[in-house]
Amino acid sequence: MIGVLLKRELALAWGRGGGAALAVGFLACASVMLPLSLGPEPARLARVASGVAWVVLALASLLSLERMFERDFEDGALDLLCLGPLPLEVVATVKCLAQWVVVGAPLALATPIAAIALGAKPQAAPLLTLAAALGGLAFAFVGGAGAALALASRRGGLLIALIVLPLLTPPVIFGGAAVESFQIGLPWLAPLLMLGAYALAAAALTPFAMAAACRNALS
Amino acid sequence: MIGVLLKRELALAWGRGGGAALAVGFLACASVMLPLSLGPEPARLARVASGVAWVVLALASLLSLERMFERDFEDGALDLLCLGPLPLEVVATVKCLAQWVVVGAPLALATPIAAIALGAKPQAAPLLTLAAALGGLAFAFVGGAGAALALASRRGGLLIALIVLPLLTPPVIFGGAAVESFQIGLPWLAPLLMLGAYALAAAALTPFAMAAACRNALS
Amino acid sequence: MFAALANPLRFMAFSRWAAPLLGAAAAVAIGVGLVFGLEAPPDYQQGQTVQIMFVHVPAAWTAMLAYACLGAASFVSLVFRHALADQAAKAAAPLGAAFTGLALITGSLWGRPMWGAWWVWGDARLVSVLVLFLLFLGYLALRASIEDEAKSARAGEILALIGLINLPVIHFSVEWWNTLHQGESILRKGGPALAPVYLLPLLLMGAGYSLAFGALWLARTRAEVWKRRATSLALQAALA
Amino acid sequence: MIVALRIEELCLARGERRLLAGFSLALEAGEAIALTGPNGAGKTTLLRSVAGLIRPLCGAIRFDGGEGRLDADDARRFGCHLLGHQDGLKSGRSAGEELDFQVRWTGGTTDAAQGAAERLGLTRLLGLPVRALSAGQRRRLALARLAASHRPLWLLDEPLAPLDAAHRILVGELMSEHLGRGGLILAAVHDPLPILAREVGLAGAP
Amino acid sequence: MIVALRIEELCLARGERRLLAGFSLALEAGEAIALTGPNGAGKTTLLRSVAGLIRPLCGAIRFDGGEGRLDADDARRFGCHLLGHQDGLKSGRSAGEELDFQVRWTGGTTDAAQGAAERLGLTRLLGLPVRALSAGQRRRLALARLAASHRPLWLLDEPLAPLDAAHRILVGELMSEHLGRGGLILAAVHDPLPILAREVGLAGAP
Ligand code: HEM
Ligand SMILES: Nc1ncnc2c1ncn2[C@@H]1O[C@H](COP(=O)(O)OP(=O)(O)OP(=O)(O)O)[C@@H](O)[C@H]1O
Ligand SMILES: Nc1ncnc2c1ncn2[C@@H]1O[C@H](COP(=O)(O)OP(=O)(O)OP(=O)(O)O)[C@@H](O)[C@H]1O
Ligand SMILES: [Mg+2]
Ligand SMILES: [Mg+2]
Repeated sequence: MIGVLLKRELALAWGRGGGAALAVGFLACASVMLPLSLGPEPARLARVASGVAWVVLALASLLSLERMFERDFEDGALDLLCLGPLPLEVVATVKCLAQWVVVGAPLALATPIAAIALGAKPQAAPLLTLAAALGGLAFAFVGGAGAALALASRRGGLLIALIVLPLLTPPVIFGGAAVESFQIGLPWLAPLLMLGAYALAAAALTPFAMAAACRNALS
Repeated sequence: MIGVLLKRELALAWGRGGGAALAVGFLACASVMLPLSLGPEPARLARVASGVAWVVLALASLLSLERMFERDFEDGALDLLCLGPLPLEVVATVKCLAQWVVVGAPLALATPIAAIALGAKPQAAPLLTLAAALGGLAFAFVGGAGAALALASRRGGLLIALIVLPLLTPPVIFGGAAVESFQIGLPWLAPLLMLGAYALAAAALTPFAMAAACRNALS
Repeated sequence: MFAALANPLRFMAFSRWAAPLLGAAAAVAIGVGLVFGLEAPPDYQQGQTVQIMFVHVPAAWTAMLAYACLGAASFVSLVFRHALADQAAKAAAPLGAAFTGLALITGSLWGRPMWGAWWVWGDARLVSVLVLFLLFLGYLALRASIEDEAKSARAGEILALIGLINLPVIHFSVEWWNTLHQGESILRKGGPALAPVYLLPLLLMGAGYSLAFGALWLARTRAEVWKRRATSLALQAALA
Repeated sequence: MIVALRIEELCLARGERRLLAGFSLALEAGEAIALTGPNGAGKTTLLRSVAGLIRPLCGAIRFDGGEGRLDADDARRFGCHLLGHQDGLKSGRSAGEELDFQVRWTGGTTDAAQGAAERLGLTRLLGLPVRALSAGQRRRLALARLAASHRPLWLLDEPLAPLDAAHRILVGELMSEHLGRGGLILAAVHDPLPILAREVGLAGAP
Repeated sequence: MIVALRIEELCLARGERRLLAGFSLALEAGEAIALTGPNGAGKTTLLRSVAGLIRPLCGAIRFDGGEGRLDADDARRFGCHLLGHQDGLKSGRSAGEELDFQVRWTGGTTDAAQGAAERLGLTRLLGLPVRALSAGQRRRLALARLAASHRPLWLLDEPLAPLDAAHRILVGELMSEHLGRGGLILAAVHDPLPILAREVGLAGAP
């Protein structure tokens, strides 16, 4: 049954924000734009590279999040999801996972490429990918919670941003710290573990918030 | 009559992307995240500041663009707009202007603040505002054209990104060049004029594309 | 005590005298704390600016206290569906935002002489306090943007509980990351590492701020109760 | 002002599917036509092509005014109301805001909007977000635009479906008044209209 | 399996408005109820509260199985179909994809979905995007889910409005079969149902 749902959610996530291609195009574009507006000094670029990747990851997640629940809410599909065999908590989890697979994972793969193209150390690539993947997971779940909370209100986008942005900051801190520490040779495991813990906590807890928020919006 | 339409479009643009507060919050957040993931060295930040502001401007515009026509298309309001006294070209122009007033203008005002907070030279503020305002105008119109073209397809976001991102690059180049030149004391008027010319050309030409694309999607 | 106060009538009776009482206690504690604080000798490192501490640190503590109260009230409201708890949560948020703003402002006023910068991006504690501020704002915005009172309450509860994660992050940020910000010097293992001349006014101010928060919280909750009574009376009148 | 609608030898297609071929129809001032036909016959498509939203494959759609043929574009933009399956109401905005916009956009005044809302029993609902309205209330909100801003040609797509009996009668009255003023009504329906109407059937898929 | 639905002393409110107070109703296997009432009376709200989407202010909604009371949550998640004003079909996806998902999600199989599509005359349309379907075709697509995945309690909100005469009869047959299998139907309607149904009226606003 989860498979049925996952298939649908993947298709929707793909159509929704334009999916992987949009996010990766976004990243590519930002990587092009940055040197354009910064001037092409390699030393400067290299330091900026991974940081920018993080910002793009966060923004690209936000980009498609707003509509994660809203469409289903407005066209009545959320009613149907409530009346299915799986509890709404599972539905919300599947939605977030689909979002992550479609947007987060390709972005995680593209991040090191962009960073290296901008001049980051190639050795950092695996760490960058891992951090971006974990960060994307946290973004998808936290963002989903924001999207679900905003359902009941009239102002989607604004609220989601305001609600979600503060909660997205910790993963950015952890992830940035891990990559930065690695590049300057400091211990990087601790911040990476914190990032993982945050992502897991988000994945474990926010589904309840999402389900409650959806029920609240429907009632 | 334009007033009636503008009032509605402003309200919708405001609700849609969350409007000014979202964009500014976005910028604020990106300004927070960037140093977080870059490390706080002021020298590095200062150089990056205005470049980042540009990227954020472009992304924030994209964020709310996708739904500029889509909502009206799906709920039948586009039919009504077609049957009003103003030609669809004017309607499209008003939509883009509303988008710019709600997202672009506040962002243009906030950009110099963010850039200075990150360490750009305060003297650059007026230029930054002007460049951001012009850039925002270009983004709104070009983005609107992308959104209208994507209406007829199933994959909105992807198409918009593919269509719009390349067209957004010139304003970023011109704007970045103007600000950068100013900061290092080179002549900055030429790139600024180029930026202005691009924005005006976009405002003059894209409404026809948008109207045609909307009619095409409806028929 | 909470069970007793859950009854709105009893709460109104209690808060009628408790709010002014707490307010008076707060005024005394803050007044005395200020006198001691202004007389405290300049620090050998920080000079006269050390006195900012007496406004900054209690403000930061109270901001966290306010969020904890918001979280607790939201939890009670979520689990027991008690209207009063929701009114208390709604009342706590703007106060929390104000104290957080105060902590941010006084902190950056202090940062200018101490670190040579108003604000240091990348300092985990500073940023996490900013995040706390944004959370308060987000809560207020969410509540304001949902007209249906019951839905607004429920959404607020969920958000407030999610945001609780931030509290430990703020508190432990100085341990987890090497930051510019002062490490734990009072609530740490092995007792406070602060000379009594500084400790006494600091604690007095801390008590004063917390009492002031308590007084304002009660008053605002009372106002919220009145407001809802008024709207439901107006509704009954309209229906009749 | 439109006094007659003439459709001549119209062919319509959607995707690869032919819907109408050589279809002709004439509608005069004060007359109502009820378009009937099975699902998918092309009623909606026909109405939308009269409104200029869908381009016919062949044939002509003409609007005649008092002094001869009207420019089709003008006739549509100033003389035509389309009420489709979807009503173009934004679910997040308040009913009052939406009604006011729709009426003023189609040439009416705020006062007329108020009057129509009163007539259709919507006054107490104008403060609610459109999302909170019941299906029938929402349809009435969409109909209020027709009553408030006077345009001669009404193109209606199943206008009465979600309305209760009392409001069907009321809308019937509105329609009669409109016809009495020299209006024209072309309505796609599955149930009979509450007014005297000439029935035109579309054959549907072969 | 649900064999009876009992609503006891139900009170419902939306926003600040009371819709129902002390409403009771019993529906047994094989029986259909047609809920009627003016627009805004609360028919949709009642159906949604039976489906568990809206929490009643007071009163109880009980589902009885063969061996006594059922857990309400389970009864809803495994025994209940809701077809609302909105059908939950994504306009951008193809009709076939949507039907398959809706049927499998509610416990049916792909084969059953195909069968239902055939029965409702949708087979040739399954490749089209939902957006391209006519209103009646779209409603049939939504109804196909009910025919394909067997759940005893059908909660229908104006199920027949956009259908043509032939399909109303067809859906009437589907309903009779469902009742014959021991199903229950609770339908909000403005026009009579094509099957034998007990009518229950909601009063509407005072
Ligand atoms: C905008 C900038 C600042 C912010 C947001 C900020 C925030 C905070 C917070 C939240 C606390 C309470 C932490 C806890 O108890 O868990 C705190 C405590 C403290 N802050 Fe700041 N602070 C800022 C700037 C400064 C500056 C510039 C100094 C002085 C160098 C300073 C000195 C202290 C001290 C001494 C404590 C008490 C630490 C303890 O005993 O636990 N702060 N600050
Ligand atoms: N892109 C497309 N490709 C193929 N067929 C299409 C496309 N778009 C629409 N159609 C078909 O064209 C017909 C359109 O019918 P239309 O909506 O006009 O029907 P209708 O008479 O209004 O029916 P109803 O009574 O159900 O509202 C339908 O059969 C539909 O399947
Ligand atoms: N948030 C809200 N605030 C106030 N009233 C509301 C709110 N939401 C819904 N309502 C009202 O509650 C009633 C809901 O009616 P419901 O949709 O159940 O009607 P219905 O009987 O299905 O009507 P219809 O026949 O038009 O479909 C409507 O009168 C509506 O205006
Ligand atoms: Mg139709
Ligand atoms: Mg209804």
